[in-house]
Amino acid sequence: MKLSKKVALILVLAFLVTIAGGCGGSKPAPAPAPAPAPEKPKEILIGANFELSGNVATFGISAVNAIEMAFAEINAGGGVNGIPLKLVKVDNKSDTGEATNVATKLITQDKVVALLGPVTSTNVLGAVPVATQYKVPLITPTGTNPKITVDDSGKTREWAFRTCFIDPFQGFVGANFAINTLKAKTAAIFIEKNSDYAKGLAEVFEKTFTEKGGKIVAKEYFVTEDKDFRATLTKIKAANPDVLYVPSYYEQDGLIAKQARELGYTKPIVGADGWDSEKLLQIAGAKALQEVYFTNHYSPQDTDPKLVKFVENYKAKYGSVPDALAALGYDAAYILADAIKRAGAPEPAKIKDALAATKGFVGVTGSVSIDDKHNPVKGAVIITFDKDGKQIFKEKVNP
Amino acid sequence: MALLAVNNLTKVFGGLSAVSDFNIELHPGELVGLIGPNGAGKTTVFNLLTGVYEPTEGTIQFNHENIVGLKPYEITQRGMARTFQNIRLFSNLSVLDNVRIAYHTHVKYGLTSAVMRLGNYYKEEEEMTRKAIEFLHIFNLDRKKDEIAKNLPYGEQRRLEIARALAAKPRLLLLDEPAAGMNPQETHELMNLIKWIRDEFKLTILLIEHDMSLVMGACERIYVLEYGMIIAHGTPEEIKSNPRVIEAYLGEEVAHA
Amino acid sequence: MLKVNNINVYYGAIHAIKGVSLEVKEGAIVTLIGANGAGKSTILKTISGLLRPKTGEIVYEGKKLNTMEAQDIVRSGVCQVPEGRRVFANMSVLENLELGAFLRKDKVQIKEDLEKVFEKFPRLKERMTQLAGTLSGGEQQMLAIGRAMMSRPRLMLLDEPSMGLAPLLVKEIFSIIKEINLSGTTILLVEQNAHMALSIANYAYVLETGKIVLEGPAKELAESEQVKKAYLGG
Amino acid sequence: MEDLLIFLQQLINGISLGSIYALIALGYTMVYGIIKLINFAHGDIYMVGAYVGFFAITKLNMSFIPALLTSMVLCSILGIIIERMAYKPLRNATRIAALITAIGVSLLLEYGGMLIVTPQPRAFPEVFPQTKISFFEGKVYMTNQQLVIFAVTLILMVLLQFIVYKTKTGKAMRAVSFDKDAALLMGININNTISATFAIGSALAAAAGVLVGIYYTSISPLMGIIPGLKAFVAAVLGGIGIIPGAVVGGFLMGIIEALVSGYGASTWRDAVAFGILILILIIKPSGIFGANIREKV
Amino acid sequence: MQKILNKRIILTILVLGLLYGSIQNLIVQGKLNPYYEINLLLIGINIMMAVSLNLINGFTGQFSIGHAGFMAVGAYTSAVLTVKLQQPFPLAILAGSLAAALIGFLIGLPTLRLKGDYLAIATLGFGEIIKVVFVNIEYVGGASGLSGIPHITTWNWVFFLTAFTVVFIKNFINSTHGRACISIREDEIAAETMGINTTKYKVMAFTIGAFFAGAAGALYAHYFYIIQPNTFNFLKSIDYLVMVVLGGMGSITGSVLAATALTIISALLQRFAEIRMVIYALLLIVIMLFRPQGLMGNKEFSLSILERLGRGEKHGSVSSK
Repeated sequence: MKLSKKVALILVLAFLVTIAGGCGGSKPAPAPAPAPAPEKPKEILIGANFELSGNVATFGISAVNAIEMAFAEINAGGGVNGIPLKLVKVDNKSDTGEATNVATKLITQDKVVALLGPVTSTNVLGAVPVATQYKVPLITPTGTNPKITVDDSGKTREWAFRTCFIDPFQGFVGANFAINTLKAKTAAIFIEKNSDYAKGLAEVFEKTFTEKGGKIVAKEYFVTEDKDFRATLTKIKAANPDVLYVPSYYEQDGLIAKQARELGYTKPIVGADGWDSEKLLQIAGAKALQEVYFTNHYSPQDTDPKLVKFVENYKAKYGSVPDALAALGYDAAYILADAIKRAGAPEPAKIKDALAATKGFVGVTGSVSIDDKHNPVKGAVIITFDKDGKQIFKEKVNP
Repeated sequence: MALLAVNNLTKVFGGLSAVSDFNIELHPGELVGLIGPNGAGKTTVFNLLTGVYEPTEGTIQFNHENIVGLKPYEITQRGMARTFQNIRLFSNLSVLDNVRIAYHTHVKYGLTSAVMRLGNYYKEEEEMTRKAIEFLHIFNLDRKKDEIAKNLPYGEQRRLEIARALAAKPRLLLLDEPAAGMNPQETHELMNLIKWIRDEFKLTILLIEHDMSLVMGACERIYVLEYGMIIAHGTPEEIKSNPRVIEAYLGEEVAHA
Repeated sequence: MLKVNNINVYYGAIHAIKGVSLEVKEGAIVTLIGANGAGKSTILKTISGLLRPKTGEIVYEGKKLNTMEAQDIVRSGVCQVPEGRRVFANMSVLENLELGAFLRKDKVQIKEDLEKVFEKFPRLKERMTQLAGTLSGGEQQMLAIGRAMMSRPRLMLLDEPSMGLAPLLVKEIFSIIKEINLSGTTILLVEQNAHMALSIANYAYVLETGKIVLEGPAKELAESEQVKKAYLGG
Repeated sequence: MEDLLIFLQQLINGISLGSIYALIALGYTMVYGIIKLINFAHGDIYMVGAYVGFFAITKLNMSFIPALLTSMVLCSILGIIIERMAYKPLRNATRIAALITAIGVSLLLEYGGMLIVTPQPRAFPEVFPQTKISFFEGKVYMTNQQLVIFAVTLILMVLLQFIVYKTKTGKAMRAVSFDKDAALLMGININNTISATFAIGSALAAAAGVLVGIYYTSISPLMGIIPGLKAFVAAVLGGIGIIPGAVVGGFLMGIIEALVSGYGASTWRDAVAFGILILILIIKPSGIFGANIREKV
Repeated sequence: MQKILNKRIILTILVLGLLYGSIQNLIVQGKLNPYYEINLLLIGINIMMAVSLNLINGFTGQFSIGHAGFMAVGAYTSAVLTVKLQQPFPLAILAGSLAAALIGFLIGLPTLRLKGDYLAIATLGFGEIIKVVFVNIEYVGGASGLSGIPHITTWNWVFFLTAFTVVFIKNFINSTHGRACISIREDEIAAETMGINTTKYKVMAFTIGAFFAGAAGALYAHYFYIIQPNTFNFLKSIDYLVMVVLGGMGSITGSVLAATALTIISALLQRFAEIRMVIYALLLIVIMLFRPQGLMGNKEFSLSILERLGRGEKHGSVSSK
């Protein structure tokens, strides 16, 4: 015991010394002299502010993995304008305060020229004011809350961008599909209470669906940590909707589909791009996925070589299939690289302008153009499943 | 006029009577013993008197006031203090703090003056500390005032507990087996101390004790409890020769000692 | 039978036992008396393996107890009745007694011994299924002794068996201790009540602040002025 | 009639959810009952159990029962190691210090697990095929998996009760829990007894992990946090340290949650569950089955 | 006696003034890196949380693990006042603290009858209930939180409120009221028979603790732009509990030290990304194994201890063990 205690003590001391040493190295000079920017910097520093621990670490790690992969690919191809990209990866504990803290660190300590992340809207909202204050562009691959890019007065936030689908369009497509193709008269919505993504989609779906003459017969909620949805599904089933709209991520979606079918709900379920994952089939099983439709940006049958390559590389590198967050993170990284390239110099203001001017960028999640609200404009497709649970293309919708 | 008058006190725990039809009267200045076999309900009586338990039936008049239903701290504030069979000191605090806590009910400064250090905070704290040290001096503990209570030797812990109880300025003091774990010499000293504090502080004392030398030597009257009921009551001499008490509690030898 | 050679025991920085040596002869009742805090219980705890001496050794029938685990000490026939009884209050009387025979595997003899304990303490038999916590102090002391008997000890260590008991019960407990001794168990008794202890013991040690200050046959000590003054209240 | 059937369905939903809480709560309450430690890492051992089961089935191609046993054995060993390294040195320290260590162990398992198995959820293979059982013309449903979990919970409860009350090890456990020194004087090996407690508790958690993995199909490194917390609440609700209490508490939690989601507002579910817990504690401060211990004065 | 006290007070004020002045100077001159400023502020907020929780857990001995709930009440109340009702910041802080104190009082009254782990789980439950309530109030943004909170909290606010918290609680502890709380921790029954209204003092400690947690919450909300219910979950409460235990239950200076150390460690570990929590967990375990009583035990670090040590005396009234 004595000995192992000593060993442990030495280990801790070693840890602390390492940490302290690491910290000492990064201390800024007391008075940072405004040195003239060198002609060609050795590397371009990009900050990654992601949820690597805490309750949504799954999402953050997925996204950051894909970003690291994208950076490695870009650097292997000679970097951006001949300069390699370097990712400074920092954890924000899935906490808004920490997201602010970390954003400040990345900008003021590490001197990054652009920020990627975080993934959840709330955490992005904690980081956007920092990016705005220090005039560094921030791109969230997945934060869907409209307020991220537009402030309360309706003005576009100059330094904040997103590369994911903005909710209104997908919700709109989903509702139209339910009414027109599925001929639904009544619908139930099952919303993830603590997800802005789900809430935003649900709101638009409800609005569109009722405007077109449909009726919402049940609107229920769950929280991300839930695994058992039977009680609420029983309630929903009792309301007897023609269609069930579940705009969440695949882990919950899969469980909801599975449990709804177990409880004897056989009618269609409609979702959004969060459903897109190979794991969905493993979680829900093929039988539960019959009569399930979801909106997405690209079709699986669209054998886009870029997408195929991405999926293969990701699998090889991380041993698992990339999910929607990984795909979105991957695209965010490339969109940023593209903007830096067009900006000509790795300077925040130029990168920002180039980002705002992004047009027709083709990524793995479809073609992206940034509009004046700093949101991407993408097309949409509707996907369903065959009897083995394989994704099949249903129809294409354009904005 | 009685300081404490208990009538028909009964306590039932889950169907079993721990104390039944208990009557006792204490007059100012008396030193009275309560003895009886283990499990007879002596400590339960103390707990009922001090409000730790609420009686199932009966009345307790203390200083002409019915105290049944009052909380322990309310009863203490009315002038009753006690010690415990298994010493209950504030064991991680200093000897001095143990006594200062007992002064709590007599402190007048409020929360605001405490946190803002205003008004009479310093004056009262100083006064309290001075009095506490004086008190400890009486019990020959003043030189150990900064010692942590749990580090005191057993006998001193017992003394400290009594000192602490007295610091609450009681009129009635209840002592629960104060001599437990003391050797005859220590017990003898304790007996003198108890008599002395009774006179000095003009107290009334009720004590539970198994050590017959203490009980017989100090108490003027003795109550004997068996199975929750009083089986005898009288002067030490009367008790010693009471056949029922001998049979239930004392045994032949002690009675003849 | 048991020899304690010059042991030193510490509680953290406190030197509790300072070079104590004592001996218990087979078949005897040896008592250890002294004031509270003198270290009597500490010695018993050290013998039964709850504490370890820093130096010195404890030899029991040729075996060195001070390097043995507590359960092996029990297995070799030394059993302690702890101070304050320490019965398992949340278990029945019967279960307490069964735990006393925890290390034994001889089911038949265990049953016999159980009967013996019940014979000695009929009150325990009456309350066999009752929880030990509901017993009175005296009954708990009986249970603690009975529980120790269940391990078939050849040396029984008793720590303050009279503590907190009514005079009548004290007498009863001591006569039981004498009986246990007569039926072949050697006894080392730690007691506050020096008067009673000296009346049944063969040999006695007086402990003061961790040191043995006096020893001798119990009868002689009972007559000694020094002991009378300090421990017998004379 | 329709309403009644829906109520029946909700009851089934609640009991099946409750079985899972109960299953985890059993191990929780067992460890607490013996060493009075809130083993915060219990929910994470449940997670490890699920992963061991997962790898045993997918990588080693084991069938259900061998995978379950492998998981239980490995988690027992893990439990013993954790106890020896992290809790044993603190046996004589304050309980809150041990609680902090337990939190440390919990975080270590969660995030260490994340490093090893990646944070991505994994889908548990279907090792025993699910069949649906329906009553009342298909108006009320349950699955064979729900029945299995329910039955296993009850069986384990009885088994555990038997171990603790009827076996020698169980007696030793109870003795150690009540008074360590006195137990030592009986010749009981404290370390082994506590190790046995952890081994059993962890094996129970592992069993729960594998069963839940099969039932919900998705497992992830942080899967133990919420069920662990809920199971602990269930154990307290029933009276912590009391084995049948854990099961009743678990069922109660499950049913309350199902009824609140089914008839009230699903987003208030946790608030109502905790509210009822607090209410019960105020009325009966040591849980439903807890004996109200009078402090000896 | 009086003289020494005064000397100590002057010394304390001097040290605090020096600390305040030097940092304020750096900020005014723009020499303090904003990242360090954030973490300094976070240290202050965490000190407020840890010290106020220590009053409940360490000094009064009531095992509470729902402290983040009070922080949430303070954060939300103050944010609603500034964002929705356009009230001045000082009023918002005060209202946030009072609201938290009120909730603390209401929760304390019935639950403080419970003991030990049962109390712990009840406070945890209350913390979660508070969280759920905010999740369900759409007025404050529901689960996605209340955004657009003005960035008002500054070093001045944090410094003076932290100093106030520490001094308030220290003075409270060293008064007859504080001793009443400590006596409850030591032995509730004995305290009661010493004439102490234990319920009153338990609720008092709980209310004061909640008050300062509310103030800390208000500062937090007005620094980090957005608050959401999930920020104040039970893991956050556990974070503060860890600070209290690590610093030493019943040591104010211990809490201050631990809150400072843990905030710095957390910031240093940000760069370690995925293994951050693994390191943190190991650190927790190892520290507890070596110092289960916490860094300071129940002692206080003070200049007078150094003084006395210097004179080769054994330190008296606060020594234990």
